[in-house]
Formats: sequence, structure tokens, C-alpha cells
Amino acid sequence: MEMLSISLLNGTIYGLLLFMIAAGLTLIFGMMGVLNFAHGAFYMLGAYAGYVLSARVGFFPGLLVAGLIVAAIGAMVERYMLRSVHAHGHAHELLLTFGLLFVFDEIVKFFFGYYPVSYRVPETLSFSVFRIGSLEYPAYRLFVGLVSIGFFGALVLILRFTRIGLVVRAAVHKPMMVEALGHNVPLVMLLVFAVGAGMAGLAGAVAGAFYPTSPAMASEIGTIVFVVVVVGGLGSLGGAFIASLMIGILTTLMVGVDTTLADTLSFVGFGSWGKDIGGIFAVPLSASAGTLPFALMLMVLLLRPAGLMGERT
Amino acid sequence: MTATDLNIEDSNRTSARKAPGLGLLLITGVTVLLFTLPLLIPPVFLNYAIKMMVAGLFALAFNLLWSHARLLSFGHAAYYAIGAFAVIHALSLSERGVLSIPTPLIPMMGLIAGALIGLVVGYLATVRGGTYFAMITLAVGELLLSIAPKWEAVFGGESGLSSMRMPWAGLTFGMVGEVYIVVLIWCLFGLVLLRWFSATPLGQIALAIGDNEKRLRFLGYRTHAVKTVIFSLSAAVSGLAGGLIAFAMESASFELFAGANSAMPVMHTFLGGADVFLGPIAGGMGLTLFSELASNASRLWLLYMGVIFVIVMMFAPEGLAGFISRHVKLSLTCWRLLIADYAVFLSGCAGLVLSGVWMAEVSYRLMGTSPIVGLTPDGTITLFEWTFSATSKPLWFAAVAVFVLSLFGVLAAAKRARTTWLTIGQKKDGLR
Amino acid sequence: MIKSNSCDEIALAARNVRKSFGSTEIIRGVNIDIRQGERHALIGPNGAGKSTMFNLLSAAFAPTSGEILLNGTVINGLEPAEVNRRGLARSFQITSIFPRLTTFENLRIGAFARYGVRFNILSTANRLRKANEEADRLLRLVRLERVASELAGNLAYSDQRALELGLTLATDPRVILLDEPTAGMSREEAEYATSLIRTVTEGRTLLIVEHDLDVVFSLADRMSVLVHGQIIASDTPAEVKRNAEVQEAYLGQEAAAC
Amino acid sequence: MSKRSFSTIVRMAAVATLSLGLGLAPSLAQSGPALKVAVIETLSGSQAATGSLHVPAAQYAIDRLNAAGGYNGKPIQLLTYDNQGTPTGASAQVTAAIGDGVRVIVQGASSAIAGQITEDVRRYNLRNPKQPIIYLNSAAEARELTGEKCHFYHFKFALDAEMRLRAAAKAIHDRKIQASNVFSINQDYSWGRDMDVAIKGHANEGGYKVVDAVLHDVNRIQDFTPYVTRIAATNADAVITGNWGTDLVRLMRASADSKLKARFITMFLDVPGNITSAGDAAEGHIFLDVFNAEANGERGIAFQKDFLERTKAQTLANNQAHTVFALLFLGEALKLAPANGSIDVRNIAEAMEKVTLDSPAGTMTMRSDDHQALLPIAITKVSRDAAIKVENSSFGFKPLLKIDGPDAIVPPQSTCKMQRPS
Repeated sequence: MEMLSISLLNGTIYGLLLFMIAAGLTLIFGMMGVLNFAHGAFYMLGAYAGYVLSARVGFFPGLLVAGLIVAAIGAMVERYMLRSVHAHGHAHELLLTFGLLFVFDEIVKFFFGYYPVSYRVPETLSFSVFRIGSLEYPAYRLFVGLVSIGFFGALVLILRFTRIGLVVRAAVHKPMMVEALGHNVPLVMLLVFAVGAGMAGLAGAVAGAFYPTSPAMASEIGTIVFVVVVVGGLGSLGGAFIASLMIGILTTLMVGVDTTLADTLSFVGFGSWGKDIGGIFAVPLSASAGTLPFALMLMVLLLRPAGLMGERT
Repeated sequence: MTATDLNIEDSNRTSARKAPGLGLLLITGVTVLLFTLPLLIPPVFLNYAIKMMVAGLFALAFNLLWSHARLLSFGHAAYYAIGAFAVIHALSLSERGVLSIPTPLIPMMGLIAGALIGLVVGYLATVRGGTYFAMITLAVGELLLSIAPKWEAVFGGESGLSSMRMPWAGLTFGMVGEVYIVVLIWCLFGLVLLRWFSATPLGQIALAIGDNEKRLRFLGYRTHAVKTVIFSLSAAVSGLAGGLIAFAMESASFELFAGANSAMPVMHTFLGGADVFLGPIAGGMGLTLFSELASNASRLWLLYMGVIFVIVMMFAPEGLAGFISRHVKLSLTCWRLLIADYAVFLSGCAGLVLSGVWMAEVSYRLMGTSPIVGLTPDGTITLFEWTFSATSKPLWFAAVAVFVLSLFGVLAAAKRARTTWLTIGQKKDGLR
Repeated sequence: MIKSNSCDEIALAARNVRKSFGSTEIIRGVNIDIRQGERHALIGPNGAGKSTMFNLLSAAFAPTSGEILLNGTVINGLEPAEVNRRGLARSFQITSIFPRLTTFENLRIGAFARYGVRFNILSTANRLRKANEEADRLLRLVRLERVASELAGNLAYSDQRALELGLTLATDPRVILLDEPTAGMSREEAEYATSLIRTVTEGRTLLIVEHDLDVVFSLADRMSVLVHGQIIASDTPAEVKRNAEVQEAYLGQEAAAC
Repeated sequence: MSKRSFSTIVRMAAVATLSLGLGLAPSLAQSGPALKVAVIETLSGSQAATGSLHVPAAQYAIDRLNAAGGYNGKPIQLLTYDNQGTPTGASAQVTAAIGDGVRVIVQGASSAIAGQITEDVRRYNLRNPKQPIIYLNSAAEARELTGEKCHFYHFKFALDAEMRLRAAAKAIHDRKIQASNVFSINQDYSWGRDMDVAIKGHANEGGYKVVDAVLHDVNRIQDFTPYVTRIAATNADAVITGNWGTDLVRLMRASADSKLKARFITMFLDVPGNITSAGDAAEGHIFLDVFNAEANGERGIAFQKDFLERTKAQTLANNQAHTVFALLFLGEALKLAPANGSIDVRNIAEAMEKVTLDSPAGTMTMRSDDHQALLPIAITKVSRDAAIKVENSSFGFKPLLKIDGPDAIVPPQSTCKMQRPS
């Protein structure tokens, strides 16, 4: 029981981290219809910015500045690159971000080398909050969760109750209409892109101190965040929130389950057949924690393409 | 009026894009050259040529979906890899004498395996369009990538499966030249198959799906079935490409499923130009050659490749082949007015590349982040047999100056050329 | 196809059809009969539900309740492709053609469907004589020979509308549904289009949704008036003109709007 | 200028750049047959981190051989090729290397690529029995390389899961490492499964009990906390893992954050960046591989110092040491098979079996049954007391036990049917 509750907590916090990255991606998609392949790169840039800055201006200010720097990079990408290919269609926008992922990856290696850098949790946060069994619970994990919840709250408040939020929500549905009403849609898009990138950057700065900060970060997180956004429903912030938690908790719980597909088959009398084929049938669920999200994504796409919370189009 | 007359009339009425008048002579010449290549170049380059041709074929197969039905797949590595494994299994069966297929026909197994898996995945994936289609293909690709290393019986362990091409009809298939010819014939077959497809009713219908699927449904077409068939064909030719690589390498490992192999045809296609038939081939062959040469020459080659890709997406979204052919076509009429601008533009580009690469390479060594390239103790660098001080102020000044001047030159030439286009009254825009 | 005798002369019918989007009911119990071989117009003020009704009749939408009958057979919920194969074709209000194909190739796509060569990859399109001849015939019919080899995306607007009409005819349908075929046209263009429609629909059943009442009165044998999701009149143009309810609900309002 | 010579110039320039960049100036201008050695490693892309390490190591070893007189009266040439992280790329580079006249190929960063190269070399030698090629596998550990894929011209200087676990079991048995309840966590592909099997198989020998075992997806797990929770639930006092790269660092970070009491017995902890990013989490954990400077006294420390000075690297990782030893081993074979104007690769390969290399890590020989080198193993602990600290941290690898080659090796696999050239 203790283990179950700690697993749930772990899963929730991992899910919250995923949400922080995915929120920007889903907002950008909702607004611009572009799946931003470079989003994982923003996460990585945030971690490296956090690494460089935390040594200079202190950890917490470093996080904030890292987020702002990545937001500024995002704004420049939107203003000077994406906007100019917009006329050629979504495919080209998507391909541009794909190319940018390459470039950012290589730039990070250029400046920081191939190996992980020494970016650490600050002393003030490296203590344990409580113990369960022989394990202690690090305060920093809770900090990650709190930052994410804080951001979710702030985003919801801004989208619900401010004028700009209203325009963003409207622009997600009918950009033409909003533009016709005299709102500066390009500016709103710029803002959304910058905020989305900034959130990924902040998430990177926060998570980079916890997980290793290395050039592999971008591609590793990139695909899983896609999964979150698709499962939640492209463009839906609430969906992304639920999907992040779901994937976080599911993958965490699966680690404890050793059932295989062959075992499941043995209920219907095909157990030994399943074991003979080997391959996917002989893999215990615990070994598939990394595969599960993709299976989930495929299922959602085939059965309910709009995702958990997305609107049908 | 005879049937032949009618056909001629018909082909006149189809668009210029479909006109077969590229010049039979040129095609024959290129084909003869391709077949005599083993006599002209050393095995290393034949091997590069094999990889280039396969990359071109793979990109072309990928682009069948995009150029016709406007379906963007992000998981084509799956069909490529499955084709490769089908061929490896067939090769080892024939090595063990279980199966007797003439060795040169074995790549056919890749085609068949690709078609079958394509039929299944295609049926699922083409239920949706646009971004959803892209995400389904991505998910299928990632799923297979996670399953493959776990299924040693089918995909081998970490070090993969391997086999050997067996002699057939007096040919040993041990020489690169023989393999090259087999690959060449199969690539030409794939090329002709895809070209032929474009001209068939189904090819036309596929194009119509990309334009306006809804309309097609109201014309009595079950578009899902059509898309499934196109997908399967694309997967089949991708499987053939993978099979050819396995045939040439005589081995396959689960790394063939990696995302990089899905990204490859996408980059090749759009770099070369998706809406020009030969664009993906040009992109595939060009980028493969670039990667073979550049990867041994510079540790920053991936950065250069990414930058090239981004620049092409921004300034020549129709791809390099499209960009170049458009400019050649347009400027043939009035080259006298434009030749100066083109000269400035091209030399500016050269200046940008040279100074940019110089600065990048030197700064990389100054950064000291690579375990391989660095400075000598006295702070010098040798690039292409030229030794100089990495922090030499005159050199840096010169490099920056060349960069800035080239940039201005390129921008100014592009602007002037565009004005010229407008004054000539061309409808299409010129240099962007 | 099995046809019941009682419905023999009715080509297309709606039986108590309702359609809701979310909580709003757009079509509120419509009955309509379109007789074999007649030219029938569906008119109504803005927001009356004409487009929805059109989409219901052409099987683009499935009704929430009620039935759509084509030659006496229920076609609710069938695939558009299936409905087309049963002899119904529709046009689109927003020009819906294949811009990357030539005019000729556009029409030939329709002809392929008609001759069942959809999955043919064994011969090139140019060699399929029947389909090519049929495309030629259609080309002449909609008078587009002069732009046969132009890409459809580059055609002038009125030519694109003519092509849209040609595409609708390409599968040789017995029932044709046209959605505002003259929308956005000048007076001359609209007159030309009207005469074109009259010629090409000779001997077929036509349902036309049209804003331009001049077109409607010159073309239609009978017409139905849709107001607030219900049919308030269904009769010959002359009778409908006289109908006081229509005057009030539709024509009056229209006049006031002008 | 022919295309061929262009390629050669590009490559020469690259090699010259690389070597001069390291402050080592070999004389490349040659006219006679010099022995050419190719390093075909992953130098770009996501796996470049490990592959790149092999290049300076190979250069260091070749420089040492050349300082001792080279071969055939000429300095040995080192050529570098980027396999771009894929077997396909590696295959093309093997052809390129052969085209450039290379007779010895060195590689080791990836078993997938090793699988391709060893097969390419095997087939090439079958087809060109007069001009064979030698493949020195420096660090690719997959067991099939000396099992069903073994062949006469492949020489493996890497350990494998069985050898590593045999050493670990001995250390546990001798009470050098405290471990009675062992948790096995490995990556779910052939390497991780080999490890899993070996961990379970050596339980009796080591006198430990495997309380639980888990496999996980490779390089896909962001957060290892769930696994740490599972480990904690079993009350294991030791975790044996074959994980490498981020999978290793993340696992160790996650367990340190949760203050997991269990000791980690690891295989690849000395790759640059690992200690840095694991931080204090690394302290007290076990690492075992062939070379440890301190375990080999003055000589080992001198070797490491010399290596770091010449390559200007911060650390000497074991995969680099493997490459150095493989090439020094080749150097000994070259002494036994002197060339008289022409190079006979078959002679060299046969000489490899007779070599006894007195390496800085201890004595090394080559088993003729499957061409697995007999390598010593040093079992070490991450400690503040270590003589040599790594990566500017306060930690180093302090030796606990050293096992000599003959004791470390495991019996040859029955799947190896090596055909010797007649």
C-alpha cells in the first residue's frame, strides 16, 4: 500500500513535468496548427541555460532567466523563421522546426560537448521531505510538481479571465475571424509561441538539475511529449494535463507488473504458443514502460483521433 | 482517326508536367553511363553510389505518398527495415539451401514484405489525414522500434542478422561491381514503377486525393481503399530500398528501425523538392554523397546539414531541384539581364559558405568541446593542409569581412534579380 | 437495385427529417419529394437550413432522425461514394475541383469512376479510350475545350464553376444536386451558367439550391421553400410566388433586405 | 584530378587535422607500403559521445608504435572514418577503408556496428583470401561476436557479461563487495539480457541471492524513480546493472535522490560525464573493467599520466584503454611477424595468437579457440580516497581486487566454429 501511494506520487510528479513541456506544444498547435518538432530542443536549451545561469545569478533567478531566454529564442524563431514559411503550408512549417531540432542539437554539442554537464539541485532543496520504508522523498521532486501546478494555474487564469486569454482562445478556433475583428493575430501567435517555448525552457531548467543535462535530452523528451499532446487532444490544454498525468502514472505503475502477453494468452489456453513465438509475447509489462505510451497513442489515434479532450473536427 | 492519333491528342491535353519529352537521348546516355560506372570508378565510390541510389529510391517511395495524396509519413523506417529483414532471411535461407531463388531476384522479397506490411499499416493509418496521419505513422514506427530489439528470433540480437550472397549463373556477387549492377537494375525498376504509377488512372486518382479528397468521395470513390493501396505501394518500394541495402550489406540489425531512417527520406525529399519527380532522387543522392564526404572531413557536418535544410525550407521551399530548375527555365529567356546578378549571388554564396565554415571550424576547436579535434599546444590549427593560428586577428577580420560582404552581395543580388523579374513581367516571383 | 413501385416517380425524398448540431435543431421535420426528371429548386432565407438540407440529401450528413430515400431506397448513413454509385451526384458551393490536374484530367477522373477503372495500374490513363472519349464529351458539354490542358487551379472563376458542373455530371448521375451554382457570378456569367445547366441536365432529375431568384424562376419546374428548418411551401414557381406565407416569410424579407 | 584522389585528399586532410589538433605530428608523406589502420567509429549524431573517445586513444597507441619504429620500415598510418552511428554507415566505411588500402580495422563503441563490421570483414576475407583484413574489436561486448559470429580475423579485446559477472561474483564471494540480496536491472535487448542471465547464473558462485530482476526499454525511461521504488521494496543490498549512458546515470541519480541504501555494481561508470552528472550519487558504488591505474601501481599511474598529457583529455576511460591495448597487442604481433617489404596480414593474424602483451593493466594473451583476449579485471569502488580523481571531482576509482586474465576468462562458447585459413 505504501509502495502504491509512493508510485502514484512519483507518477503524478513525472506527469506534471511532462505537462509543463507539453502545455506549450499543445498551445502552439492549437493556435498555429503546427506540430513543433523543435519543442524538445527548447526544453534542452532551457536546461543548458539554467546550468550556465544558476552558477552566475543563483539557482532560482537562474530558472526564471533561463525560461525568459528560451522564450526570446522562441519568439525569434516564430518571427523570423516560421512566419516566412507560413505561406507554404503546415508541412513546411513542420519541416522547418524539424530542421531546427537538428541545428539546436548540434549547437548545444558545439558549446557544451557530448557529455552531460554538472547541473545540480541547489543545497536549499536537497533535503528529504518524508520517508516511506527505506526510501526518502526528495524535496526537489515536490518542487518540480509545484512549479508545474503553479504554471497550470497561471495559464488557466490567464486564458479564462484576461482579454489576451480571450483572444487566444478565440484565435485557436477561428484565427481569420479574430483578425477580422481587428486583433493583431500575428502578435498573439508570437506571444503564444514565445510562452510555449519559455515554458518548455523553464521545464528544462527545472528538470535539468534533476535528470542529467545532456545533448540527448531534446530527442528523448520530444517524442514522449508528442504522445502526451496527441493523447490529450491536439490543442487542448486540459487534455494535455490529463494525458500527462495518465502517462506518468501508468508508466510508473507498470514497472511493478511482471505479467507478459503470453500469460494473458494462457487464460485462453495459448500460453505456451505465446512463449514459443517469443518477441513481444514474452516481454513482461514492466519492460514495456517505455513502449506503452506509443501503443496508447496509436490506440487513441485510431479510436478517438481528437484525443481525450480535443474537439472533433 | 486512328487510336494512335487519339492518344497523341490526349497526351497534348494533359499538363506539361506530364510531358515525356525530356529527350530520349539524355535518358539513354545517363543509363549507359550508370551501367558502365563500375568500369570507371573505384569500389569505394561504387559503394557510395549504391547508398545514393537506394536513398534516392527510398525518398521517391516516401514522396509517392506526399506528392500525390499529400500524406506526410514519419515512420517509413519501419517498411525500409522490414524489407531489409525479409531480404536477409531470404538470403540466409538460400545460403542454407532451403530456398532456391536466383540471387539477383532476392531483393524482390523486400518489395513483397513492404507491400504486405504496408497494406496492414496503411489500412489503419489512412483512416485519418493530415497531422493525425503523420502521428499514426510516427507511433507505428516507434512501436516497431521498441519491439524489434526485444524479438531476437526475428530481428537478431544487438549485432543483427547477417548472411552471404550466393553465386548464381556464374556470377559470384562478391564484387561491389556486380552488386552495384543488381542494385541499379532494381532501382531503375522502382523508378519506372513509380513513374508508371503516376501515369495510371490510380496515380491520377491519388493526385486527386491530395487535392480534394472530399470531392473524390462524392464522385463515387472509396478513398480509404485508394489511400491504402497507395500506402502499400509506397511501403513496397521502401521495402525494396531497405532490401537492396540489406542485399548490398548482407546484414540487417534492429537499428534500421531507428527514427533517423524515418527522417532520412523526409529530409531528402524536401531538400531536393517534393513536387519535381526527380527532386527526391536528387535530394537523396546529393545528401547521401554529402554525408559520406563531409562526415569524414568535419565533425560539424550535421550542423551544416541542419543549417542547409533550414535555409532551403525558408528560402527555397520548393526544394533545391525545384528552385534551380525554375531559375534555369526563367533565366534562359533573358540571361543577359541577369547574368551579373547570378554571378554575384553565387559567389556571395560561396563566400558565405567558406567564411562560415572557417569560422565554425575554428571556433569549435577554440571551444575545446570535442574529444577529437582541438588546438595544438601552440594554438595553431590545420585545415585542409593549411596551418594557421586560431586566434590570428587578421584572419578573423578577413573571415568576418568576407562573411558580411558576401551576405550583402547575396541580398543585393537577390533583390536586383527580383526587380528584374518584375520588370520583365514574369508572373512568377524570382529569387527569394 | 430494388425499387418499390409506389415510389417510382419520386427520385429523391426526405421523410420527416430532423438534424441537430449539439442542442440546436437546424432541420425540424422536413418532408420533400423530388420527382423523376423534374428540375426542383430549394430556396429560403439565410440561416433557414438550406445548406444543411442539401448536405442531408446528398448523404454528406446523416440525419438525426427521419429518412432520405433515393429511388425508394433509404440512403441514410451510407458512404458518399456509395450514394454516388447509386446515381446521385452533387456540386459544391465553394468550388471543389482538383487544382493540380488539368481540366481534361479533372473530368476524366469522373469518367474513370463511371467505367470502373479505379484501381487500374496496368495501363496508363492516356490509353483508356472510353474514359478519354467520355472526358472529351464532358469537355464539350460544359464548353471548356479551349482550356482543356490548363491546370484547373489556374482557370478563371467561371470556368472553374463550369468544371465543377462537369465533374458533377461526370459519373452520369440520374439525380443531380447543385449547391448555388451561380454564386459569385456576374449577371452575364450567371445567365450563361443557367443555360448551361438547363442543357446538361436535360432528361435528369435536378435539385438546385439557389439564392438568385431569377435563376430559380427561369430554371425550376417546381420549388420548395425552407424557413426555420421547415418546408412551408412546395409547388410550381408560379404558385409559390402567389403564396402569401412565402411572400411574408421569404420574399418580403428578401425585398426588405435589398 | 580524379574523384579518387579528391577523396584521399579530403581524408588525409581530415586525418592531418585530427592528429595535428592533438599535438601529434606523424609524418604522413609515404611512398612504400605502410601498414594502414582504420578507426571506424561513431563520430557524429547521438552516439558520438562514446565513439569519439576511441579516436585519440587509437592515435595515442599508433604514436607509441611509430615511436618504436613503426612497421615495414614505415610509420603506421591511422585513418579515421565516421560510421554515422549506423551499421549501414559502418559498412560503407569498411569498403572505403579497404579502398584506401587499410589492412587493420579497429572499432568497439557499439555491438550493433561491431556485428556489421565483423561480418563485412569475414565475407571480405572469404572472397579475398589472399589479401585478408584484421578486425580488432576493442570494446564491443556482445557474446555472439565470439560465439556464432566468431571468425579467424576477428580479435576481441572486450569483456562480456559472463566475464564481468564472474569477476563480480568472485569479489562478492571474497567479501570485497558486500552483497547478499542482489537486484538485477538491465536494458531490454541482447546485452541487457546477457547481463540478466549472467547475474542469475553466477549467484551460487558469488554466494548471493537474486531477489528480483527487471528489464526496461533502452534510452526511453526519463524517470527511474519507479524502478528505485521497486528495488527498495525487495530490500536488496546490491544492484547489479549493465546499463550504460543516460540509463545508468539516471538510475543512479534517482536512487541517490531517494537515498536508496543498496550498492550499485556497474560496468560503464567511467565514461566521461557519468561521474560528473551522477555527482555524490556515485560514491561507494562499484565499477569493474580491465584497466585501473591505481590497481597497477606506478606503471599504471604513469601510463594514465602519459595518456592524459598526450591526448590532453581529462579522463582515461576504459573503452579508450581497450583500444590502446588492442593496438599495443597488434604492435607485439607485428614484432613477431616482421614484414620484408610487403605486408602479410595472415602472418600477422597468426602471430596475434602467440603474443604475450605486458600491458599497463597486466599480462594479456589471445585464446586461439575463439580469439577472445585474456584480460585482467580490476574491481574498483568510487571513493574519495582514490589516488587519481576523475573529471575534477573529489572522487576516483579505488581498486578493491584485481583478477588476472586466466582467472577472469570464461570457457569458449560451443557456437564458435572457427575456420582457420589453410
